Amino acid sequence: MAIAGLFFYLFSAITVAAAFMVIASRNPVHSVLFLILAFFNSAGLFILMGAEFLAMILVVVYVGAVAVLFLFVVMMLDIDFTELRQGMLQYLPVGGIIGLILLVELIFVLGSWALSPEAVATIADKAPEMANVTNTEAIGRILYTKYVYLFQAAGIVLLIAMVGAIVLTLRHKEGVKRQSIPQQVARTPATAIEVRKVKSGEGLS
Amino acid sequence: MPTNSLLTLVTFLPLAGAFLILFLLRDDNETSIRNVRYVSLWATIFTFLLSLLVWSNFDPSNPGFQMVEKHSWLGNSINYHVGVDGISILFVLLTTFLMPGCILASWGVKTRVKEYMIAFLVLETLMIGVFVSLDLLLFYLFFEGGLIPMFLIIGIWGGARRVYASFKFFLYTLLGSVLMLLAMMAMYWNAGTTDIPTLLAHDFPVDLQTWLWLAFFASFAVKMPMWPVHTWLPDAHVEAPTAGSVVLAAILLKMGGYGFLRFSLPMFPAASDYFAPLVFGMSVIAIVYTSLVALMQEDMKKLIAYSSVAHMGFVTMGIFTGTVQGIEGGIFQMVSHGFISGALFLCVGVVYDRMHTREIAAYGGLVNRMPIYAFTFMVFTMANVGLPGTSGFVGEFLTLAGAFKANTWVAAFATTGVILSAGYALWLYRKVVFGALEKENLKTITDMNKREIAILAPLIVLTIFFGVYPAPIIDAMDASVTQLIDQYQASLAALESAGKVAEAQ
Amino acid sequence: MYHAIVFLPLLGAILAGFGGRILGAKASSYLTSGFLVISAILSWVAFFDVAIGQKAMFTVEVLRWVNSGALEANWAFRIDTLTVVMLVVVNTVSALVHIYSIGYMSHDPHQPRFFSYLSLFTFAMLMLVTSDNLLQLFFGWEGVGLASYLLIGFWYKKPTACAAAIKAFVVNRVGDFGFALGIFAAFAVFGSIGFTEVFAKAPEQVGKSFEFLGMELDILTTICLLLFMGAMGKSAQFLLHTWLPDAMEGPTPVSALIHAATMVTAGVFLVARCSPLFEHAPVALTVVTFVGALTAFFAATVGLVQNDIKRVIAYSTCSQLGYMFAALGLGAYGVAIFHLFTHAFFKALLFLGSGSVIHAMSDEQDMRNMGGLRPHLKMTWLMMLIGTLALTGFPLTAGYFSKDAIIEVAYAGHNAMAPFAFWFLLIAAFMTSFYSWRLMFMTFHGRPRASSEVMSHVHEAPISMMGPLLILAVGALLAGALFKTNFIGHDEALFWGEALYRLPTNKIVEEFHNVPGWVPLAPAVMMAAGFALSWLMYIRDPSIPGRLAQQHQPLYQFLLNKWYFDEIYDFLLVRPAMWIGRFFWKRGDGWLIDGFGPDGVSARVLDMTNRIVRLQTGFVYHYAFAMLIGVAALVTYYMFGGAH
Amino acid sequence: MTDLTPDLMTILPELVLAVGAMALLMLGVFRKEDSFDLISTLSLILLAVAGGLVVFSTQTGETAFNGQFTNDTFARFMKALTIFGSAVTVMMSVTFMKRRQIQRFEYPVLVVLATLGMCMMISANDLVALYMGLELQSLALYVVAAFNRDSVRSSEAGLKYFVLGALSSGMLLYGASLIYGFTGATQFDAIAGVVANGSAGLGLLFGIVFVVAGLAFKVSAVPFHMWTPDVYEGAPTPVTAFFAAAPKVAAMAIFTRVLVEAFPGVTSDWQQIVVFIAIASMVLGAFAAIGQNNIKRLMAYSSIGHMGFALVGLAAGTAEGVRGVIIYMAIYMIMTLGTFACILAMRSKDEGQVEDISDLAGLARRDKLMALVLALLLFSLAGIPPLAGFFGKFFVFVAAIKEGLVALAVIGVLASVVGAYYYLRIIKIMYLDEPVQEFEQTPREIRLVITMSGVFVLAFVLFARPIITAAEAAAASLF
Amino acid sequence: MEVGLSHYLTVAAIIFSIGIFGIFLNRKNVIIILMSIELMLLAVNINLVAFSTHLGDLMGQVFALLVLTVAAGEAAIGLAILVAYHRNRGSIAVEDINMMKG
Repeated sequence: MAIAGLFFYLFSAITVAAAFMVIASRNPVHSVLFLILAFFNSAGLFILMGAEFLAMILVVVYVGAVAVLFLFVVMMLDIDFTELRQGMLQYLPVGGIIGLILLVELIFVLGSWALSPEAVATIADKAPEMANVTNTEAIGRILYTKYVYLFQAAGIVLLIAMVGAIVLTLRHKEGVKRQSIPQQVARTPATAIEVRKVKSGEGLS
Repeated sequence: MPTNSLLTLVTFLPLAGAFLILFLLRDDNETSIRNVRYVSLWATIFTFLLSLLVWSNFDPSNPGFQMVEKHSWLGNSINYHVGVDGISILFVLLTTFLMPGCILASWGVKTRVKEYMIAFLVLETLMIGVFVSLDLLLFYLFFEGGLIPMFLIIGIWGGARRVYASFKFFLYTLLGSVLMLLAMMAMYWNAGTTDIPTLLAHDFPVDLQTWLWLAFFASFAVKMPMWPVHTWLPDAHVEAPTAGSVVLAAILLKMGGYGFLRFSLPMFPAASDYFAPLVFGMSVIAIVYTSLVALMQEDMKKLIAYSSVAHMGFVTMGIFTGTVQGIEGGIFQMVSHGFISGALFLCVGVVYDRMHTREIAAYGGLVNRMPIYAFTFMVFTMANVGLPGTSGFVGEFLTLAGAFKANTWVAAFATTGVILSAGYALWLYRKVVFGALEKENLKTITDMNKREIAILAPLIVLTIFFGVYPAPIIDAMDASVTQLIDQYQASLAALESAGKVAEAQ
Repeated sequence: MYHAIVFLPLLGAILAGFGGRILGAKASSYLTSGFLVISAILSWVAFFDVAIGQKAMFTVEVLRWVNSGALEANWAFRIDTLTVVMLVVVNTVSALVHIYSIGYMSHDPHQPRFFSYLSLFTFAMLMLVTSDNLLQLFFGWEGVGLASYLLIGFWYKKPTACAAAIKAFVVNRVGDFGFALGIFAAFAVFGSIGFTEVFAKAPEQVGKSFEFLGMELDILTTICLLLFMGAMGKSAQFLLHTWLPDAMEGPTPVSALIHAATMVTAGVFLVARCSPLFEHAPVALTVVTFVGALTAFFAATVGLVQNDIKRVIAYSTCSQLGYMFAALGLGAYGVAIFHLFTHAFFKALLFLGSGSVIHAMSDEQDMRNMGGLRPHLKMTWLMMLIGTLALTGFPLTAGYFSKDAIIEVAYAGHNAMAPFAFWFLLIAAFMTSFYSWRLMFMTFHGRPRASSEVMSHVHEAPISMMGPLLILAVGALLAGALFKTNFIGHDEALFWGEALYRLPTNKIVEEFHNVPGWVPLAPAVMMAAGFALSWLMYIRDPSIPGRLAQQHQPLYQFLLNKWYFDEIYDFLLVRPAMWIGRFFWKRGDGWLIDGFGPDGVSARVLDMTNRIVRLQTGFVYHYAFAMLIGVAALVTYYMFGGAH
Repeated sequence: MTDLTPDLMTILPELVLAVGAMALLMLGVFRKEDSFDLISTLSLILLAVAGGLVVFSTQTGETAFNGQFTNDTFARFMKALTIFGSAVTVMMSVTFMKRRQIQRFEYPVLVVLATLGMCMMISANDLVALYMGLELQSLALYVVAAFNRDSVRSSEAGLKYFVLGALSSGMLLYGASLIYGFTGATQFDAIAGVVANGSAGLGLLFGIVFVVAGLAFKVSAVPFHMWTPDVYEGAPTPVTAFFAAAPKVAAMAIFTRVLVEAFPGVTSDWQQIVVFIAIASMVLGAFAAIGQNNIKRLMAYSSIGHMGFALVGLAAGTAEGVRGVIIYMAIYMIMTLGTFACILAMRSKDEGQVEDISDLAGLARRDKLMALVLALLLFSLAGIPPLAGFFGKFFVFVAAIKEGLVALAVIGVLASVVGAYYYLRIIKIMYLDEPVQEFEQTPREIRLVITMSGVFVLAFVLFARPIITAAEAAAASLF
Repeated sequence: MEVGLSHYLTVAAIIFSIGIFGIFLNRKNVIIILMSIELMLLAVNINLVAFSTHLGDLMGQVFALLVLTVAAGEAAIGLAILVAYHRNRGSIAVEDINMMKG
């Protein structure tokens, strides 16, 4: 258990530090990289808590997809790093106070967490013993049955994301030649060939 | 019974006229506009004739509500419920009587005639509705709804500062009445109904009464208007077109007084008794203060507007004396003020139509060219002063007689209004009508034409008739007022004995 | 019959007023005059029937009027001796004035209107004197006020006339303020405003007091004083007299009818009518005496120096009204009414006579521009002479009986003010004589001071004007002698019947007949002295008045400016009222109420709007900031105390 | 494997929307050019079908998918309203989008998908289902806000909406996680069971605060309203109309459901939050709107204020209060649609689409019908009887007064007076000022919306009874 | 020293606060704000998983899974809007996103 404790502190310290660097670093590329670091370490925390499946998903989805997307956009937009953070500290005092108040209150309240006796009865999906089924299988068992509604909804969310991204960014630029196989196939001599009489000495115009 | 839906008919007939104009007369040519005028006139005249039918069916010896009509409306015991008693029927008749005159007085309106007439017809429906409704929510609907057409009337067809005046009018009155709306809701929960006859019999807890009374007061005091919430009135009057001023002074102001009689006094007797000194104070200040202010006015309409405030001071004072004379005088004063102030604004309108100014200084010596006008104006000036023999006197006298019983200070200060009103009214008359005709542009002014005479003649007749023989009005309301006072005194007595019992314990 | 007496003038007024343009000037003037003559004749019939015939009081119901709860006031005529005496006075003088006006107003383009007003006035006055209750009396009271207003302002082109008309109405309203309060008080105390009920209940209230304006006051004294305040206004008594001289702006027949014979005596009538109340309120009576005597004296002093012929007579009227009130205050109601009766004749005569003079002088009213008219206006001179004799109390003329009786009453009176009243009235009698003769001398005697052009036009009045003068002159000479016995003499009690009420202890009528011998002589001496002094100053040595005025400049100015009442009122009341009005308007309504009310609120709303709109900076982090502050605030709120 | 058919029958309208949307999407993709009209029409039909299924469905009070989805009367009423609102906005969009050259077929599909999200949200009976529905809706809305992607304003609107929306859903989620942690449940009735005895711990309260913050963002209640004016102004006008109508109804519905269904035991606790944001919204909405010149921005503040009024009913926390909220939202939605139809009709002959209030000057001379209806709508929005808007206010304040929330009610009505000022100002400009612009002929469908909304606000007084009864039944189903 | 639920919750709270901090301290560009939001979602996920393990309830993990999914979609849309904005404006500096205000 001591090792688990040690790892907890290691992971959480790195996560917090990385999270801080995300917002504090000058270069957005660095921010993204710190974000990835934070995700990796949280995945470690997940494993410590026994949620291996989520830990894997976190790495795959976040690091593999989201963070890369961020990195891609940051580089694509080619942001000028020199015009940075004038007056960033202008709101530091008041923002800091508010953030701190919120933090202290949250920690205070969360530290005193206690589940009321009634709540125990409400547990919807008792987690099966780890020995019998893996975490992944347990989730799989309920995700496609009991929570199929939510699962499908998640699908539609992704559909919207896709449609939205296309609507907002896809452009058919004029003057750019594209290959159109149906068009190519559908070509007939009538459309492809034009026969002209050329008067001598004048050439084609 | 044929009278069953008579009141509904009277109430909504003008609205039907408005729809007729809206949908059938769509052209903008000269003929169409003339038709619009005639349709409006006939609509109001028919309404008046129908209301005479109401009058003939009315039984003055019955103090309760008559010609009652009740339909389910919103559920939750909120119903469409209308009826008249001795108090409200007078205001219904006042409204229907004055409206044809208003339409006639607007014959000269040239711009947007269609909208103008629609606004007036809608306004008439809403005004009659206020007086016949026997359901709180229905009452409020009509009460507040009147703001819309009046806002447009002042705003579109008004004078130079019409925007300021219309906004002030609208927001001021709205502010007062939203508080009343909250009070109505509280009454709804306390009594479980919005039915006025039921509420009249309901005993509200004394501490709740205080708040309800204040909320209602906020609305009615503004509408009345009482000092110090009167300042919207001079502006509104000055800027409104003639017929607008007439409606405003003659009918809309009466809603405040009617509200006091229908709600404050019978429903919150303890609070009315408790706050009576406050009302007296405000009334007396209104009478003296606004009379003095009226002395200094340079604008004819403004002067009459301030005098209206003073006259309404008599009404509130009379109502809250809780005496027969005070209340009957208050009602009578309202009715007669309806004729008189309406007529005075019409008189101003007559010269305004000719000279396009309301500056007192711009006139003088009109009697030389306009003897009929001078006579008419004289009659109403004297009625405004409260000369015995005109209807203005009866109400003023009765309210003062009632007030004297309640509080001699109040009566004494209020009576000074008699002196001051003579001062400003005669001063106005002298400046406008008397004197030599010296101003060049007045030298060609013409006397009242047939239409103007037709509008004002009935008013003259009624002003003098009710001054000499006020019995029709007083008899009509007597039973209802007596019942109102009996109940008021009874609940006060009950409260007092309850208080004594509590003290003994 | 009584309907006819009262309503014929109204009918005339309506016909002349509305139909004047159709009827024409002549027809309407004849019509109204005709109605009035009928009315007058009927009045005399009634007089003989009721007063001389000693009929008991009865009422004639006409129409319901104001009936509200306990308050019942109907249109009705209360007919008793007092009423018929007043009917006679009013209708007779009115009829004569109507007839006189046919000639006097013949050049005026607005005759129908004039006659309509005159008839209207007569109607209102008749309503007043016949009233059965305080409210109808108030109706008449205000009605005559209206007619007076209209007639004073008849020549509406003259700014002074308009101003005088308004002044008359407003000052009267000041009196009416008290009168109205008196009615309210009577209603509050007696539960009725009908004379019969009120008088019946009056004895019950003796010595009782009630709360009025925070003070505990004796009921009857308060009511009587309030009513008397009305009387002071209408009868131009001291403090409320200022309107009467200015009222001379109206046509002269109007002055004769309204401001000499009838309307101004309404106050006297009121007190006499309410004698059952006043009798129980000795304090009030004392006040009445004092005010009456003071007015008699004060008006006479002012009359000494006035130069406008009509104003002199106006002040004289004022002074004579003071006599009447003094008599009323001493409990001698009959004497007061008698003086009212005789005064109506000779004062109307004087006014109409002066009207003739003015007519003859092409509307000149200043006596300094007259003089030496006697040769041209012999008849008028004679009439005026008779009037003057009657006014000054020349033996056997009407004034001799009535006025001297008042002085005797003052001597015999018992209340605290009686001695004061006696001496003041006596001195006033001297001054009366002086200014009356001064008027005669300045107008008719001496050198003509008018321009020759005016003098060339001087002519005697037509017969329509002279006829009424003659009749009045007869009255002025004989009315006293004829009716003395009935009014104040031997048959007094029978004549008045129930109309006037005196306490059993009030024996003034017997007492004043038994005053020491020098007392009846004193007025005659005063009259003679006044005549002599006047003759000395205006016939013998016309330079004296100028020198006197020079020597006593302050006093002269004081009197000439009528004790500076107009100026004082203007300073104390009119200007402050206007200043306060302007202050309330601009500062109160404009600055305070609107400034802190609607306008102020809307300005604050706009300030607020600007501030809120500035919060919407457009920066997304500010928006997020707002959200987070909101959450943090709510969380903190629950953390500390808000939750439970 | 359990039989899913009953569950699927229960969510039939949603199913129709989802499947239909995908079908339309494919149709659009394959038809390539110029399918905007077709897809719009089909979307309308789709929405009509879904709406019909909601209205005429016979089953009531049923839950599906282990209680994650509920189809009670309340849900059906609000869904019908939402679908109606979406349909009207789709109808109003057609001409505008074409004139703006952004007639892309994805637009109606996205609206349909957003509507689907709203329906799921309204029917959610579980924090997770709520979150999914909310995100479904939000993502679609982010996209349509930025739909005019070549306009700086439109994309700025989208960006702002997105950033703040994401923040708000983050807060909502955090709150949801707290509630889950402190009650061990995500389903509303289970949560209600835990907190039934009124002993909400501080942790749970924090959870409620965060959830309320997230939901308040969606209804744009102060202080979570800041996005509203900018997004309303920047987004294409039909999109703004859409934003102001259907999502508000849906968000208010779920707001109500969460608080009433999940936390009935701690009403007095969350009541304080709602009172606070209601007051703040009413006051800010009234004051800030006065300073606006852009009519869309003005409508944004107006809708902030209106949400404040609706929340007054919620603050009462009773069946009457919820009834008030329902009636208010129904009336509000129709008034808003009508007003936006008028705004869409503001197409100047010289300058194209205009948005300044001053452009309405003298409208009463140019287009009497539109001026009349707009005036009626504005008076109604101001809450002047006998127009429909008054009844909305009446029913929420009645509930508040009954619960003794007098201060709230007084502040509310005073704010409504201040608010009346800026509505009056528009009326003044239309009726009192001299005309400056000549507007183009209004498209038929917009004219239809204008007319119908005018008739509705006028005639509501006569035919209010069925709506009130239905709202009453809907409210009752939550208790 | 036992590592309990509250430790995880505290870590989550700190990360959440950093996320919040990042939103309004940042004026560089919008991407950082988006990343801050991702951090907040991460905190939520830690919370959910922690509660889930502690309660022995798998619901929390399912919730977290869905949050992850949605967050991915959200990120996609957000970046798409960002790209569209950048095309129009040529900048994504937070200070520049200020066309509409008041």
